[in-house]
Amino acid sequence: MAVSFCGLRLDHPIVNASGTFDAIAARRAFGDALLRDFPFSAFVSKTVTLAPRQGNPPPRLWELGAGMINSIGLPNKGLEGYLAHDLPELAALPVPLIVNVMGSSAEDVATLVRAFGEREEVAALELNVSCPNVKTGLLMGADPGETAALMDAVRPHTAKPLIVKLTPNCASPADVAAAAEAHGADAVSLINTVRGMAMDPRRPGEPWLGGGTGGISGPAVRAVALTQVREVRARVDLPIVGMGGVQRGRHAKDLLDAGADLVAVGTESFRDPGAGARVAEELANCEDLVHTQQPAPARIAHDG
Amino acid sequence: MAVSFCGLRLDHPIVNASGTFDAIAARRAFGDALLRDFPFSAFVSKTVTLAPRQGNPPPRLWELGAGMINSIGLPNKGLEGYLAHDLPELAALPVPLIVNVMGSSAEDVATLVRAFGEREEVAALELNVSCPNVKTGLLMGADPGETAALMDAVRPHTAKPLIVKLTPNCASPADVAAAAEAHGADAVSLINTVRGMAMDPRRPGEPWLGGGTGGISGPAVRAVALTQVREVRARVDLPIVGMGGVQRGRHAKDLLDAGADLVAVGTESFRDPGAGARVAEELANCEDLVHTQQPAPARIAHDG
Amino acid sequence: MSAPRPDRTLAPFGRRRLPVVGRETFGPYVVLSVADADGPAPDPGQFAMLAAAERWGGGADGRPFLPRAFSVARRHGDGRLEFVLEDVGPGTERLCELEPGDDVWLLGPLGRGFAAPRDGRRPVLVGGGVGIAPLMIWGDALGGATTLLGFRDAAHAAGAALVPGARVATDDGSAGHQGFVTELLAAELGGDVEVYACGPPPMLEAVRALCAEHDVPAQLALESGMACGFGACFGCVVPTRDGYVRLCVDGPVLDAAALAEVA
Amino acid sequence: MSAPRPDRTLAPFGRRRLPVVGRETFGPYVVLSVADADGPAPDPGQFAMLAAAERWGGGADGRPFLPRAFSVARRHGDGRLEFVLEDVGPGTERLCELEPGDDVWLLGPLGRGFAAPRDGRRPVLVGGGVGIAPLMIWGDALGGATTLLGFRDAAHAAGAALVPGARVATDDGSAGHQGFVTELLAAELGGDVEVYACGPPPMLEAVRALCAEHDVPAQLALESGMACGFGACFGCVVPTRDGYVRLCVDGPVLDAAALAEVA
Ligand SMILES: Cc1cc2nc3c(=O)[nH]c(=O)nc-3n(C[C@H](O)[C@H](O)[C@H](O)COP(=O)(O)OP(=O)(O)OC[C@H]3O[C@@H](n4cnc5c(N)ncnc54)[C@H](O)[C@@H]3O)c2cc1C
Ligand SMILES: Cc1cc2nc3c(=O)[nH]c(=O)nc-3n(C[C@H](O)[C@H](O)[C@H](O)COP(=O)(O)OP(=O)(O)OC[C@H]3O[C@@H](n4cnc5c(N)ncnc54)[C@H](O)[C@@H]3O)c2cc1C
Ligand SMILES: Cc1cc2nc3c(=O)[nH]c(=O)nc-3n(C[C@H](O)[C@H](O)[C@H](O)COP(=O)(O)O)c2cc1C
Ligand SMILES: Cc1cc2nc3c(=O)[nH]c(=O)nc-3n(C[C@H](O)[C@H](O)[C@H](O)COP(=O)(O)O)c2cc1C
Ligand code: FES
Ligand code: FES
Repeated sequence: MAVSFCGLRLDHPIVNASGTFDAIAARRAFGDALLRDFPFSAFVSKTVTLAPRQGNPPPRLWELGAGMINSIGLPNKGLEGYLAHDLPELAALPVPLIVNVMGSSAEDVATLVRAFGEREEVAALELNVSCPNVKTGLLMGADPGETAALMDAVRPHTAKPLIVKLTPNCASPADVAAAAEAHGADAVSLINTVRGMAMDPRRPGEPWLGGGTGGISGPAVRAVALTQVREVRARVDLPIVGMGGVQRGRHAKDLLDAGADLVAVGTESFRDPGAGARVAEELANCEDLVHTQQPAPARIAHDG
Repeated sequence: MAVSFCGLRLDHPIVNASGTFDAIAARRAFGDALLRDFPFSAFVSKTVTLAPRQGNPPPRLWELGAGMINSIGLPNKGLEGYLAHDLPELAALPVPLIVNVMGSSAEDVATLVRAFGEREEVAALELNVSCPNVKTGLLMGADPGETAALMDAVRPHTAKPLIVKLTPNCASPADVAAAAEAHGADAVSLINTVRGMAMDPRRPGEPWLGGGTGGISGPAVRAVALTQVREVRARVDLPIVGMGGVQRGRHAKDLLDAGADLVAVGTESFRDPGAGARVAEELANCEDLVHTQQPAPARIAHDG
Repeated sequence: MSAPRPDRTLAPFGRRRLPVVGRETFGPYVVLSVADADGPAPDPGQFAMLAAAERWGGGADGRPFLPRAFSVARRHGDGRLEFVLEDVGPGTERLCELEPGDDVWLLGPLGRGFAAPRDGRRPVLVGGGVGIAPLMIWGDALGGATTLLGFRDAAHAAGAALVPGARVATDDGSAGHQGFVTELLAAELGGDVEVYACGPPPMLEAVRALCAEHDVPAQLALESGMACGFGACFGCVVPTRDGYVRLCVDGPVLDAAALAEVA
Repeated sequence: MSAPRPDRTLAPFGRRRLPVVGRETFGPYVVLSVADADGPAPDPGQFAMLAAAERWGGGADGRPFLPRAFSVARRHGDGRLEFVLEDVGPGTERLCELEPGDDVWLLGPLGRGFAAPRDGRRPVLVGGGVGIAPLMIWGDALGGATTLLGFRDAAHAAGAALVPGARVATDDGSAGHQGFVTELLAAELGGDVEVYACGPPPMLEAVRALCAEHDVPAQLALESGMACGFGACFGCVVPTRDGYVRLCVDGPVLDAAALAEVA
């Protein structure tokens, strides 16, 4: 099931969702077995920012019946730390590297894009636009105009593929995707996490998460992902990386049917570190692609 | 646990969510027992439009592990049919009646508001603004300006309480709530369903729902509701009707703690028609208000 | 709200938790018995919404979440209700594994059941697969009736034991008549009969078309996806000549004449 | 990516489905045995992520969804792993009801375990409640060590049977010393000792403060909410003097000196 995406040739259509797999930490836990059985056809880094970030105070996780809420807060070593420590290690991965970057101004993002764009270890860049523009106060990825301005500012700085990662927390991700396309994006990816929160069961009225609010991921957002991917596909011709709640081959199949070209597995890797490879295999073998146990003809159908 | 809401005195803080309980149909199924044990402290009607609507073609329902997606399409008898047939029957309910209305232009909504505002059977009106403005093409409830204009158009037509029902499918429901408040709303209610869809397991690439996309409700959206209620509370002083995935007293408690004044039970009534009364009771008795089975002190805490 | 004249047996308001008191299998079908001594006697053709009291959820994709609709198949004098289940997905799978000692949540009886045959017509009951369920209680009420049952194969035809004396057709001829149950029905349509049918949509459509052709009245027990069962969600609509109707309150039994087609 | 020198026993990549082969209770604690003949021998202090292979989900609010972290409490020569569980929520509730014949998904061993005592110091093991688990395998590896265990009451102190010879304190005095286990520890801090502790945060904080006061080195096995267990989610951080560290890869055992406080 080899696929081509923005000029990259990938062994199968399943990559990881940014921030849900740390290949360097996984190497510490699993050793070289990780490289032998690497579950994804490309590796997407966690979001890198210009300056280092500590991330949000704990607790950072809240479990839902069908997923989780996180308020990790994008901890990372910052551009310099990443270039010095992480990039050399990630260059040893058996798959192309896509670096995800974020900044609170177009200039910051441009700096990141230029710096990573120059590195041959980097195959493509993903722009996390779920961030308020410090100048306008608007969430960059929630507003087509902001996204257009961002693309105009960063596009000149690299010839490498630029993937705009859309936020689901807006009225029309398709409008934002269209703006990204018109202003030079090579692909879009969606969905990022859906804004949500939980109350602390022991401190009435206080949020559980150290960051207050967080982002919902996992099966609870699958139906949101599906509809947004379909809406975006109806508006743009760009390749789409679809994600949100993928646990099985048939969930990936649904996103591909809805218009995605690649599918990213995020939260499911927490439950099963090999989920990427398993989903790719289920997809390739058309295993588990039917929802119900019995074929249609012999039963009383449900469609009135 | 009697509460006062927009001048109405209610026996407890639990009402139904619009479109999730049909008191007239329930009367056919349960007879007078329904009136004796009416589960809600006020009854909110399904959305009424100016002209009658058939609703969307089936299938209209898709089940999720933690909720459902519906594309019902707002079937209703239209203003005249409602006034003639439904209103007299609903007047017999033992609780105040709140009529939910929607229109595709400010004039339509104004007509509905005026007509219902004149009826003494009607205690308050809820405006479903999850509808595109046919003139501007914008979703009324996703845009603060649209909502302000709508309020300006309808506010003069009634002195009865106007509750604006916000949509979660926008970048900032709090901005919309602030606009509603500034332009004369008496309360806001949220959340409406979250846009989502499912693929037909038997027809690859085709949506399952007759309406294509639908709205997600139930536990899957509870964390979304909680965060939006909190964000809206931080911005407006209006009373808030909070809803989204409430199944137990502690879910209602969380919404109240987040800033809601009333809580609506929607999808849970499908599983348990008496859910409204049960939630009110759990809330009053502080039953089930703690998430975990054991008290904090004696265990290894989780908060590292 | 003036008290309407009830056109059905009313359900107590609220779901009730009831013990499972029996489980028997007939080929692929499970007959689940639930003790409901204080509940009303359902009209034949009425249904109930069922959910397991424990572990409802957590199956494939986390489902089931909503309760499921099942025709009441029989009621014993002690209030015991029988349901005939076929495992076709996460909800029926869970219900099919219940044993005496487990509990269910039950809401019902719901909907409008079968009406007596018009003008003293002779009732003919036609069932397909698990559609046998409402015909059992209806046959009981009628004191017996000609019953024609269609099944996929002999394994499924084990379900025919639930209606002693029924005539059977199987798609593959491995039991009874080889062919569709409508072929057995065609031979019955000579005199003044009224047909009562429940089964998969293609079978119901064949029954409808056949009866229309022979000018024979028919009452069809339909299915559709239901969230609530009591008219709350507007999810269960089926198209009729008069537009959409909610099957849970206006059905599940509809007069064939009201339908242009069973889709 | 140059091969780092492993500072831990590596986990096979991927979770493995393993049979439950034993279940014993000690008061409120359940000792679950899992057969892992092909798995590596964990370092004392390492943990595994566990989930029931069936019915993981569908409990309160539909949880559990994620796997849960548990210290490896013992490993037998045949690869059998023992875990000591306390039912505190939907995940542990489900795991506590598993019986031989059921399967679990296991990922591990994970994290960094205990380091040998510095400069030939005498190890003193201090546990609170279910924090006994990692001390069992560490005590085994040390060939026995002074072990002090604190429990809420005599019912919980039944867990002390897991470490023969351990001295016990209970909050209510219903078994052993009445009071905190740190009171027993204080009496041990005279000579050249190194303390190894696992238990609830207030206990660990008391141990940390006491050891700091007496200038005694201590290694603390901490807990935090974990989604993945292998460094993927950045959810399990705890604050150290050097900022946040991920407990699943940089712990769960941390040197007390690295911590300003156990919160
Ligand atoms: C009035 C009435 C009476 C009935 N009587 C009986 C009876 O006596 N005995 C009996 O066995 N059955 C009866 N049924 C049918 C029974 O209700 C269904 O078989 C049952 O609801 C299926 O649930 P499930 O979870 O097992 O299967 P589901 O997985 O829910 O699947 C059944 C069908 O639903 C569709 N589907 C698949 N996934 C989804 C989803 N996520 N959301 C929505 N739809 C989906 C597909 O078409 C699938 O084939 C009756 C139905 C009605 C309406
Ligand atoms: C390295 C390590 C080793 C461990 N070793 C052991 C061991 O050997 N034996 C043992 O019994 N335990 C051990 N634990 C603790 C064990 O992992 C937890 O008790 C377990 O995860 C609880 O899961 P639960 O579903 O039963 O309870 P949960 O309901 O998940 O609750 C536990 C705590 O989590 C919080 N909480 C409540 N609801 C939520 C929610 N929705 N999302 C997130 N947090 C919530 C509350 O603080 C609650 O008290 C260890 C933990 C770690 C990190
Ligand atoms: C713990 C966690 C951390 C995440 N970190 C990032 C991140 O750093 N950058 C980013 O663009 N998205 C991040 N995401 C979002 C995911 O990449 C993905 O968009 C989302 O989780 C939906 O996919 P899923 O349901 O498969 O997890 C994170 C998600 C989770 C759960
Ligand atoms: C089947 C169904 C029909 C609904 N119809 C309406 C409607 O007519 N008008 C409206 O404002 N909201 C409607 N809603 C939205 C609910 O009122 C509510 O906002 C939403 O379902 C969230 O609450 P819940 O999770 O408790 O169901 C409907 C929801 C469902 C599930
Ligand atoms: S099932 Fe809800 S209206 Fe019929
Ligand atoms: S538990 Fe995920 S990083 Fe530690």
